Amino acid sequence: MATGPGLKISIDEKRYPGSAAPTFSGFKAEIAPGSVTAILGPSGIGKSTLLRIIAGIDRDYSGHVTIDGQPAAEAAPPGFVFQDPRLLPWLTTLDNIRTAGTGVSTEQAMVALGKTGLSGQASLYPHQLSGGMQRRAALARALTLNAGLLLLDEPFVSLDRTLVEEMYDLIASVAASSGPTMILVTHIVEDAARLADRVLVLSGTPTQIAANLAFPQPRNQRDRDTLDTYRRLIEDAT
Amino acid sequence: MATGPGLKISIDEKRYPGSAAPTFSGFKAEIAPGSVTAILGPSGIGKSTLLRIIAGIDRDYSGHVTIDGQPAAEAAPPGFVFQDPRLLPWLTTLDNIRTAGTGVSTEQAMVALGKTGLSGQASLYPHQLSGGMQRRAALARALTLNAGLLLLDEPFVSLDRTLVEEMYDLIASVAASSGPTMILVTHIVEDAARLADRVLVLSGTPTQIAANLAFPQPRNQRDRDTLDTYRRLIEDAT
Amino acid sequence: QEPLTLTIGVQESGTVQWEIETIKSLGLDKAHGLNLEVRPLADSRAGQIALQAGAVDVILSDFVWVAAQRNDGNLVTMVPHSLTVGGLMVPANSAIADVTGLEGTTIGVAGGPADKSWVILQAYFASKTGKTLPEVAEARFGAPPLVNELLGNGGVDAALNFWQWNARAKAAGMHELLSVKTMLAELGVAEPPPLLGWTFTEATAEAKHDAVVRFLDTSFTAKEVLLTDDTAWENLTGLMGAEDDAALFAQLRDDYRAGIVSSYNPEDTSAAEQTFALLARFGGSEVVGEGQELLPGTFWPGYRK
Amino acid sequence: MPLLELLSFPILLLVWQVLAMVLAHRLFPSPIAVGQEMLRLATEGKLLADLAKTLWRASLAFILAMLIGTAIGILIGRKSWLDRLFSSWLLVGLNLPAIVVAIALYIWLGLTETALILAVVINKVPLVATTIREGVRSFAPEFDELAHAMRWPATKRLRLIFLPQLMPFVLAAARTGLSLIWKIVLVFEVLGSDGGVGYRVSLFFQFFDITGVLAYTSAFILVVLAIEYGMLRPIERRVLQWRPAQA
Amino acid sequence: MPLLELLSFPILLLVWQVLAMVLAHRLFPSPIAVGQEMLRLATEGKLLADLAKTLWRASLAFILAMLIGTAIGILIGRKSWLDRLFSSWLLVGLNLPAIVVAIALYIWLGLTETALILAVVINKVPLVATTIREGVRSFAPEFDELAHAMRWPATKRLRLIFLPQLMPFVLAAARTGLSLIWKIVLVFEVLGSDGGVGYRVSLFFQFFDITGVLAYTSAFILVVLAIEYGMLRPIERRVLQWRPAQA
Ligand SMILES: Nc1ncnc2c1ncn2[C@@H]1O[C@H](COP(=O)(O)OP(=O)(O)OP(=O)(O)O)[C@@H](O)[C@H]1O
Ligand SMILES: Nc1ncnc2c1ncn2[C@@H]1O[C@H](COP(=O)(O)OP(=O)(O)OP(=O)(O)O)[C@@H](O)[C@H]1O
Ligand SMILES: [Mg+2]
Ligand SMILES: [Mg+2]
Repeated sequence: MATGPGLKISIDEKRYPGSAAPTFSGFKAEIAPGSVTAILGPSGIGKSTLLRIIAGIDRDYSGHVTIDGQPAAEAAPPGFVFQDPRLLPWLTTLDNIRTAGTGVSTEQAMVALGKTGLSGQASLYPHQLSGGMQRRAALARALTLNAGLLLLDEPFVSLDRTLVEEMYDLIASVAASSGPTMILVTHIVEDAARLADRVLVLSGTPTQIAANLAFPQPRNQRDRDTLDTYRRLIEDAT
Repeated sequence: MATGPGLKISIDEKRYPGSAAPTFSGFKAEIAPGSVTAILGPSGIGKSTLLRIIAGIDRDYSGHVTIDGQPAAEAAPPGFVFQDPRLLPWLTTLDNIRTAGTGVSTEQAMVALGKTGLSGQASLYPHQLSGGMQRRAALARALTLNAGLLLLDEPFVSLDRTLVEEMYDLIASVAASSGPTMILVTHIVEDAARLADRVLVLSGTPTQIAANLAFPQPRNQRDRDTLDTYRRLIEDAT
Repeated sequence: QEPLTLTIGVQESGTVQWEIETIKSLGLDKAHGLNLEVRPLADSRAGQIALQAGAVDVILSDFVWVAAQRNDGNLVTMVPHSLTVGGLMVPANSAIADVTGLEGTTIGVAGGPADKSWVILQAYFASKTGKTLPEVAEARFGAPPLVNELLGNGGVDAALNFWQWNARAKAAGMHELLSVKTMLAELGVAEPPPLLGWTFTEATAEAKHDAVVRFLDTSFTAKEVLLTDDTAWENLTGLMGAEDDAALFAQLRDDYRAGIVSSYNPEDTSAAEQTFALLARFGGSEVVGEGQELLPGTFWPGYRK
Repeated sequence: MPLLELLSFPILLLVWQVLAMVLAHRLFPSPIAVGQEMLRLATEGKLLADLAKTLWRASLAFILAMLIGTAIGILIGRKSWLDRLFSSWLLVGLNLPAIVVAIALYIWLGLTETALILAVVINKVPLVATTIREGVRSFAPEFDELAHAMRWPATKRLRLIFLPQLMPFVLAAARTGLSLIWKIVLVFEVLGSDGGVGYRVSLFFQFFDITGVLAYTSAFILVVLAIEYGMLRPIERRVLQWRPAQA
Repeated sequence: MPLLELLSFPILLLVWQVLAMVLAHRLFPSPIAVGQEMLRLATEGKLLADLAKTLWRASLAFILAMLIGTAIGILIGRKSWLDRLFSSWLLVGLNLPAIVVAIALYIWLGLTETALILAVVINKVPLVATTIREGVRSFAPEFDELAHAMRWPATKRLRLIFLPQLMPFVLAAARTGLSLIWKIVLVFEVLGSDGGVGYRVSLFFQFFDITGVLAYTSAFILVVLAIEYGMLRPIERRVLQWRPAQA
């Protein structure tokens, strides 16, 4: 069983052009190989920005972000669920999944669609999907590659409770089978309590880590008491 | 205090071109004037479709949907929060709010932005906003018009807990002051428990109303017990 | 005598300007009781359009065009203006000694495959060798200056061009192997045909009869002056583009004089008829239009000189 | 309803016929006269040969110009320093009269087929490049981010996100391009060539034979219509089928 | 870095000068020679008057063609039955040789300014309409839904969602349009006018005075560059400032 990479994040300054204050300044964090880290924090604090920096998309900052020692932009492609579904409108759902990497077979893609409950939607175009379906397709695409690093920006939004439970199981099984490093941005305490073995709470200007909680894994999903404790810990921290 | 319109929904058949089964067939519902109705149901069941039909956008169905007796497409424009933020990328946040109606003054727009915590973002373009900010801007736009009918498709997604609380208060105060008819599509039980005086749960193919719960209003937000009861009722129904 | 007004459309860059300038500088139009208005035109197509559009009364055109228009029901008519024709040019040290030497060479032709000189050259070549020229030589068609340019830089071995361009080529050291006039003569057309003429509609000829006649008188007077009076040429050097080139000036003047029409008899059209027949036989409808012979009325019977 | 599509052209002919009958002018022939002339020129004349020549020239020039222009347009649209450095060149290219290019090439390369086609290509490339550049500039940045995150190589980017977004611009460039190229070919064939539609049209024009001009023009337009409905539209339907249907 | 923008044109002149010196051909004048000729023609010749005439014609035709073409393009792009009915007409319009239109109008309206400008407009409208139609077809349907929900009147739709989405197509049509119109004006000025750049250029051409041709051409290109950098780019920057900056 391969284990995902470890991350060292050190952002001296990240400032968007035209904005008065930097979004990050002297921000440091480390993420252990194969861990599941949940990031919480108020809207607009910089969570999505952080994911874009880690993915190597945003390089307009000073500092060093390394993935297993390699600069972020040169590391292997992560599986990325953006905050919006971001499917290519001119490809069917199936073909969108297949863009995840070179040589993704139809079978592989269909398996990913099946896991997210979209087997019946394979040949539909994105605009023919409901909002929740689009998000699941984006999740399926990110999981298809078996990437060592998974960046998930609010992946369970627009899903009903039954589906969210299924997705929790899916993510847990991915974590258990190939052990990728996962970073999960979310506003839902439950997401963090159920999946994360570490929770980072961001706040302040410039953004800092206000809380850094470690939850021992593996946990028993049926163990309501532990989950409730976790939940309460997170709620207190935010 | 004006009160919002009453709705009579009767969809004989709504079928998307190319899809085998109709999304709605023989679907009927009534919505009382000035009520707050929450609609829950699995992803892909037809919630957004229903809102589009009520808004008069989707007219490709057979049946009658009337708003205070008028056909939906001819009724006054509703305030609509789409499932995606749907801001016009070429307008600043402020100008986006001002598109809500004719003669929306800068002051009015700034008030709406203030209520959603976006005063500092008035002159930014949508692509410069974080995901949660975009959604709040969409909410501000929908509220600006003081429309009699408010259609909200998962309006509180991507917001942190503090903001969600503020938005609950905002919606409650809107409901209390001008009494619009509100239809709130959501997957979050809490949203429904806190805001709705009626909860419709959709399920099945073709889509039917599986549960129709009435919750007496006004409720005391501090009254945790009642809210817990409501929550449990909804969870049981879904 | 109350002056009559007539508008003519002439190419601003054409050699016809030499005559116009002479008329204006000597006041010949006023002397003939004519108020001659000149509308400058960019090229020959512009002239044809201007005539059709009624913007001018008279233009300069070749007799084949007039014949074809008449054949097409457009009743235009003409009075000869110029007999000048082009010729076949070769570089000074060319190996081509006579027309048979054209075999295997590349010939630049001004105009295009339907150019009248080209058709005549083919007829001539056929009469001398019995062969079809385009089959044994390669023809390249282009605008006149382009053809001269290619002759100068070796792009073609020989060039068939209009007379004023040939004059320039001669001044630049080329030499005329054979003129179209000679070719016609050897093909049996003894007199040179009046290729260019003042052209107007029959309607104009009727409505403005006197003005047209006065204009033709004016024109013939000017031609007389240009033919006999060297001093009249002195202020034309600029128009001729030969300000500081005495050789070119003399060449242009002499070639122009050789083509001046000094008399006109509408009944004597045999040269034109023979040429037309020749063109029709060797060139077909592409060259002469649908008619197979020169229709009567092509030359205006309302004037003689 | 393909009925409207089928009716479209006949209605145009009808309008033309009625106009011709009302005006009854020698220089405004009716479509029937033009049709007869076309038939005559096709059987007795050189219409088919001329058409073949011009089509060959136009299509070759079209393909070359589209490929080169699209490449330049994408480069300039993506790299703003290239744009800053070369967009004034593009403007010069756009506004250089065809005749200048034609003369230069005819003199250097002689009156050859290559010179003609090259001249057309040089004339057309700036137009394609300008259109494509505007298309590239309007690209949605979020797909770029996606491609970036997935580390797609350039060819995959081109295929999966550039070309689909460029499609409307390519279609606009192609539709207007074919017609412009044919018009430029006409001009150049007049300047220096020994056949082709442009050459023949200029001959007809010498005699004001508008019927002949229109016969040739109509023949070419028929070819364009065939290309449009037989090739362009089917391709377009396939390529754009993802788009939500419009009313 | 506006440095690149400032350098762009001088570099082009330099390349031209070097080429002219290397080739040293009478028909390939250097930019210095062309500049001197331009100055001479401007002071002693009729360059300024000709330029003014042509510019007036081109700009009027440009504005009319853009307005009419955009309107037609939007109509045809929005209503698919109009498209089905008229797109073959548009194709015919696209492929009708300029000369046919010119002759028809000159003969009916006389050699007037109106005829010339109208002929140019008729020639150009199908091009604009075709480009705009592709733009309209690529509209994002979600903004339509928004407009629908808000019950925006047609003018507000046009202003808030159609025009911003059309912008890249309008820019493409404007940039290519100005150059095409000037080229068509050139042709028409040759056929039926007594002045203007086209008229003069054809005279220069008859004497193979390439320096003169280039002097006139360059003068016009300078005007276009002035329009581009003095008007189009600033407008563009303002209109497109919402777009995320590209590398
Ligand atoms: N344009 C379309 N063409 C075909 N099918 C469509 C189209 N739009 C929606 N559908 C289908 O209609 C169904 C209902 O979609 P809708 O968006 O109303 O679902 P929803 O209840 O809002 O789901 P979610 O909670 O995921 O947003 C889905 O199965 C979807 O695939
Ligand atoms: N392109 C941009 N230009 C200027 N400012 C930007 C840009 N993108 C983001 N920002 C600003 O950076 C800050 C952080 O944005 P980011 O999207 O990272 O927030 P977030 O934590 O993901 O918020 P949310 O939970 O709402 O998605 C915000 O204040 C936003 O306004
Ligand atoms: Mg975010
Ligand atoms: Mg939905």
